[in-house]
Amino acid sequence: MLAKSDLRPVRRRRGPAVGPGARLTLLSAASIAFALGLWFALAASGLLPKMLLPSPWDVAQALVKNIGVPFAGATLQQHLLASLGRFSAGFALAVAVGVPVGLMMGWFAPFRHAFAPFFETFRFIAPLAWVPFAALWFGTGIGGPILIVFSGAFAACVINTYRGARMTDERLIEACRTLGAGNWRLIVDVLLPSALPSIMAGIRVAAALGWQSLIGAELIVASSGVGYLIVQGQGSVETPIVMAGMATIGFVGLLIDLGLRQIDARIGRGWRAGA
Amino acid sequence: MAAASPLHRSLLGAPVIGGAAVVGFLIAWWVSAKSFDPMRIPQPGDVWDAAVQLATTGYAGGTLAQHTLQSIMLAFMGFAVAAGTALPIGLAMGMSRSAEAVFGPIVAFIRPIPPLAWIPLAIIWFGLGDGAKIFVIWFTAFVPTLINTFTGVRTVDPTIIAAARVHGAGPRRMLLDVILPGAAPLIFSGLRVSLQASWMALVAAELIGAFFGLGRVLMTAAQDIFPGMIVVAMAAVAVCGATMTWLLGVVERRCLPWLKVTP
Amino acid sequence: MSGIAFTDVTRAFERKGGAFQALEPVTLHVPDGEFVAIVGPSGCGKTTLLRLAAGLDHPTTGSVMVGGRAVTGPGPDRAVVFQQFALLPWKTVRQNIGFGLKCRGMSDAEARPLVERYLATMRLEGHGDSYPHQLSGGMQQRVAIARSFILEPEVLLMDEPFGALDAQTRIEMQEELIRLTAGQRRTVLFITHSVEEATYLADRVVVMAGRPGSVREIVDVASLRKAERWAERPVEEVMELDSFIRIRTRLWRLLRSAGAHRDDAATHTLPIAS
Amino acid sequence: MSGIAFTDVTRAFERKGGAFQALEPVTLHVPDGEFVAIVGPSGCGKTTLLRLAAGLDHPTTGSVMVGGRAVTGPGPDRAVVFQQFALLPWKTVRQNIGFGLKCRGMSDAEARPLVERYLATMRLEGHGDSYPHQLSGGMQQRVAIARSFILEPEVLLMDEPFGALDAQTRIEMQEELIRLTAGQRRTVLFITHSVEEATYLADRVVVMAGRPGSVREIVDVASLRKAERWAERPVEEVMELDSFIRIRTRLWRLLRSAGAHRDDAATHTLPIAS
Amino acid sequence: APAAAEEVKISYQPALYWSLPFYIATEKGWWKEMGLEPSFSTFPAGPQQIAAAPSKSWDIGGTGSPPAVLGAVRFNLVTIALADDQSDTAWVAARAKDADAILKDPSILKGKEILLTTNSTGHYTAVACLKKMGLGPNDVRVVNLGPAQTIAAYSSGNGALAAAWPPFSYTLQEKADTKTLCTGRDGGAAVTAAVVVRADFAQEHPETVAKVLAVYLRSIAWQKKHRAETMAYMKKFYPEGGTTLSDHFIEMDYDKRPIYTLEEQLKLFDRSKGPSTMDQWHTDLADYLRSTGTLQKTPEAKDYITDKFLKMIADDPKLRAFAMDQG
Ligand SMILES: Nc1ncnc2c1ncn2[C@@H]1O[C@H](COP(=O)(O)OP(=O)(O)OP(=O)(O)O)[C@@H](O)[C@H]1O
Ligand SMILES: Nc1ncnc2c1ncn2[C@@H]1O[C@H](COP(=O)(O)OP(=O)(O)OP(=O)(O)O)[C@@H](O)[C@H]1O
Ligand SMILES: O=[N+]([O-])[O-]
Ligand SMILES: [Mg+2]
Ligand SMILES: [Mg+2]
Repeated sequence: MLAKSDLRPVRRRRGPAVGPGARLTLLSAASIAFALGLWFALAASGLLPKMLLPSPWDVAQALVKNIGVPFAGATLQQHLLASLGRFSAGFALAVAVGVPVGLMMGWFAPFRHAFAPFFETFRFIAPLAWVPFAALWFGTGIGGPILIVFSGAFAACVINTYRGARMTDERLIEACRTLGAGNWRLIVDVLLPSALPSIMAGIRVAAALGWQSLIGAELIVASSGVGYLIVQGQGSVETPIVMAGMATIGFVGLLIDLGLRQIDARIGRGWRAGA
Repeated sequence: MAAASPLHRSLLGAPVIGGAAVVGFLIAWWVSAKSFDPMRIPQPGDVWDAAVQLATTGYAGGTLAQHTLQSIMLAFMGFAVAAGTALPIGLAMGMSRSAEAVFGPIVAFIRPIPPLAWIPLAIIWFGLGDGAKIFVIWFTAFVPTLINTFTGVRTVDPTIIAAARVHGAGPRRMLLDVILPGAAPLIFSGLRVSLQASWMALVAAELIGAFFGLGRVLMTAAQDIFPGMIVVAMAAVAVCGATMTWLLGVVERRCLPWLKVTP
Repeated sequence: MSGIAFTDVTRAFERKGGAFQALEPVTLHVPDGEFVAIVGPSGCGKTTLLRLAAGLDHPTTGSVMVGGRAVTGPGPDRAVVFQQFALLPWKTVRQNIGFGLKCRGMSDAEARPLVERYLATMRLEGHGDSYPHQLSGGMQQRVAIARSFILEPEVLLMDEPFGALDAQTRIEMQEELIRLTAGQRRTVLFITHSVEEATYLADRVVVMAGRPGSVREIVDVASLRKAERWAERPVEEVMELDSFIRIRTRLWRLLRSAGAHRDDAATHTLPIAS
Repeated sequence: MSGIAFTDVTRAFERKGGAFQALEPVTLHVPDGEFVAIVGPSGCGKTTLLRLAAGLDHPTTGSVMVGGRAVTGPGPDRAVVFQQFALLPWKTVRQNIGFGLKCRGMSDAEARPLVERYLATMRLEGHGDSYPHQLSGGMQQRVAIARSFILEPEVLLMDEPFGALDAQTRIEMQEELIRLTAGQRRTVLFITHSVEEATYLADRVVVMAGRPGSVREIVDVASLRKAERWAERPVEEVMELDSFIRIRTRLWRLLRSAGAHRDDAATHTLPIAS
Repeated sequence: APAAAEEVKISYQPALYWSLPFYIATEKGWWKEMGLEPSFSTFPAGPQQIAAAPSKSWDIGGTGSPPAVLGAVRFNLVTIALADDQSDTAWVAARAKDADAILKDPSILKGKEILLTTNSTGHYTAVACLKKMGLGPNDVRVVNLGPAQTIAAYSSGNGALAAAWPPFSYTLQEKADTKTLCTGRDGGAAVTAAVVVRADFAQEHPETVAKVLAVYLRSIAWQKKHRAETMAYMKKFYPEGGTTLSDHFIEMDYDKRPIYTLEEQLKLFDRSKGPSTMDQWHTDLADYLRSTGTLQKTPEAKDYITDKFLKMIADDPKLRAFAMDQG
């Protein structure tokens, strides 16, 4: 029935000799190189004045220069530190308030009904729109920037926590109720850990949005911050420094996200199947 | 997604409690606006006057209707362009690790950059028309749909994919009949967030020489330090955003008839 | 005093287009210390009945009493074991077993010796610090049982507890359950789809019929079990006994007629996971 | 020409800390038209074996041939029925049944009469426009079977197809399967946890042992089935036959020894749902 | 025994010519000399600056005239001195190649776009200039952009005209190669900045206000006497706020933005022959703000402009000498 010649093993996968991991890294590198190359080419083409589109090289130079020489009163790392301080405060507050609110919305229906109308409308309002009120209410205090970052980050924390809590396996809740768990214990021991993957995803989105609101936050009072640097740079058409600021925001934003990913991976390392 | 527990279903319905909460909020505002520093908290009366002014004589170069119409158009265009680009790229990234490797790093890097920072580049590339504004919105609204589409594709039940394969589904069928519907609930979650992002970016977008728009009203009122008008503009944005989200929900229910519950 | 008494119990669920009658008046009495198994076609209301006894649901009409008191909510006098184990994935075996004690406000130090004892009883030594996903299905179900037993409930409510296990593990768990319930005699309400399992474990088997759910017949097994000393013999042997096979076949016949025309009715309802 | 031949097949999975050997060299031949059931402890590689035959996975070493051709990927000559039904939730019953036909490029008009015929064969009339979630488990599994059968495959690969069904529905589905495979004799590879089911359905029962997966023993049933005309008798009756009980008990004993010490080994591995 | 230094909170905007006196005073140690211990906050724009006043985040500040007037109406800010006159350096500009044609026949601008920031000194300048060029308010289309965006947009080819105030007007000229068509002065508009104080603070601490103002005026007096040194300070001060100007514009700032000593201020604020010059300038500006809808009505100048503190300095010989940099 079976010809001997048919007994060759099934080929698993056709592909280059490089492992799939290396190939993908190569692709990523190529993609980044392509983007940079495109930028170089555009800058070199002279289609746009250098003042408006500097080359990556100019931007890198501006960036390196700003590490040693202050721009707008501070070096890049000083600006960055100031921004990180504002961001951390607003972001931490968004998480500290948003996660409990999300859990409460997930668990207590009356709370959900009461909170939803505000939540479902306020979240469309841009952080930038809060700048006048931030100035009115907090003046030069740290409260203003916190409010701006908070307004950017809050919604994502609440929504994901809420969705995560609502997705909690009902059987777990019931099992724990039959074991005598009360509201508090259910929220802490069941809803919270169960919603954790969703919460962490939300926190990552929140971090990105909060970090994005920095420019708004630094429009109130100014003397430092990457957002301030960008705005001041825009004002004097120092495009290389503006782009250096953008690159810094992009890069640090990426680092923040990587850090949160690490935390995410660590939190559930023990119990998440497949971890 | 059933209620967490029968115990915590409330006796009163959502409209009653929600309505009560809104009324409570308005009363709290009215009382606090009276008792605290009136310069720093917009008075309900001022807000009302501002609303009347905007609706009738107009403000910042137009009436409420003109501003709202313009903003809805802009937010929708930005959202549509964002969704229209994020969907195919997200699908590609979800289905192919190579596409993920190509787009992933660029998206991850560009994503934290605020819309405000893009404004000069948007102007340089697209001028002062709607193109630049849509570009700014696109930048913000693009990411949520992209990430959700990607995640949605990656989490399609592998058994269902295997089942489709053994029944002879080719790439086209797989995409249209398996991947797309399988990822659809998450795609819609992403679209909701993108819609929110569109409205949030609108303010920044309308900084680009807008003649009309709620964002322009907001920024003009901010310039004029006119808290009552700021509140009116905020409320208009919130209502528009909530309404569009509701419409998206209707579309979602239409598109996903097989779902027992739409989240 | 831990008998379960369902008296004229009905349960109607709200559905689009009116109420859905899941149970028509059911009257069933599980005396103190008895092991009662319930079998019946899918959707006939077995889980509903168990949830009523657990206090996780409330009857539309009629009364549910446990140990002479009306049931108003879940309580530590009644332990529930679910088919899907329902362990907390983020807690270790030890923490899962001790969870109910902690809910009672017991300190870790007080709980520790008890937890260790149940780890031993359930042959889970060495796995105390594992997470559920690191255990096999059978071990997970043993943790779930330990978690319930440690509270020393008077009543055990089990909803297809072995349904998710493979055949071999299932048999082991059945023997385990026999051993445990023999030690401290408890009132047990045990839902299963397996007629063999019901016959092997129960003193009485309740056969339910569906739409709306009702008790169709109650088959006594206790007398035979005692007479033939099933509890002392390996399960394979018991299952080959003529008497066993006869009861099993009788239950099957009852069931097949109870389940007739089920599919047509099912069109209008959503099967809800128990 | 639709026999299945596994020759010296192994499959190793990459894991953190080295490869995990799921199958040690397995050689197994299912001749054209035979119904082979596989039983074995959880994690012994049953699903892996089936996926190899389906072309959903590839062996690390060794060869898998179906109908004399090496398996390189899924193909319409082999239909797979999964335990979890794996229906497309977003398609109606009709669309699900017609899915494979559509994949072959058949137009709706052409497919229609065929789909209607299978709706009738599977007693699903009136449910053609329902979505899967609106059906009971038994009905869903009938849709899954219809979806496969409509392609008239030479080989049927079934992975615990009735595991998610309740006892009564399961029996009905078993009878249904007997009826369907009797009509057009097909090569079947059937995985189950139920020894009774394997005995009742299969010509030969393969008992596997785990870690790494291997074939422990092959038990022949075909001769008895033919001699006692099982196919023509109701299932309850067959299951009471001495011959049936003897085979079943033998399989059980094999399994229990195959599964020994499983729990300890399981600690170090993740049970993956089939 | 010397009393403990008085604390005072001062606000300004970075990198502006009228902010320079605060900086120079610090460099020179004049605050301490006056027994003051100022803390500074800088705001990137006027609206945020005056919005931060009611929270008492600052007591005295320098700001542009539009926020000064707006702050008077909204938050009871009182104008106590003129900070500078930028009428010569706020302007409407066109691309160098188009400028002559426009000057010859301004009507070719009809239907074209002018880029500017509405409700700003740039807009104020533009309104005056367009009028002078014989164009009505609806003859050109006003495109509202922030100052930075105005420059980016104009230099990438948008709009026929752009209007801005310094230092943005300089950047516009330098980076977008523009030619000035008309300054605020040409149009007859006084484009100024002012020193303002919170009314409640002025009420409670008049002496402190006078001392701060004296320090500010001393810097002005010193600046007027020391051209080269002042420009050296500008080159240090501006970059701290993110602005780098070429020597040409540094000189322009110094030479073309009049600042006023105590004596000169007293004349500007003198109401003995009817409304003062200052009253007139701010009232014109307020009229403009009313025309754009920012203000509902023009405020009375005497309600928010006062020479009280200038006079307090003038009347106190020690303060007077200090403020005139004669100490
Ligand atoms: N919360 C609910 N809302 C609406 N209907 C429900 C609810 N719970 C159960 N039902 C319905 O009541 C009937 C009985 O359900 P129940 O879960 O008790 O059946 P069961 O006998 O346990 O079935 P199975 O053997 O499949 O677990 C079913 O038709 C089910 O759809
Ligand atoms: N994709 C995979 N990656 C890593 N390990 C796998 C993978 N698939 C299966 N395994 C491992 O291979 C072994 C055999 O798995 P398989 O699913 O074939 O078992 P099974 O006999 O079908 O078990 P069950 O009866 O529980 O369905 C298991 O230990 C499993 O953990
Ligand atoms: O919209 N922003 O606050 O950047
Ligand atoms: Mg049930
Ligand atoms: Mg399997």
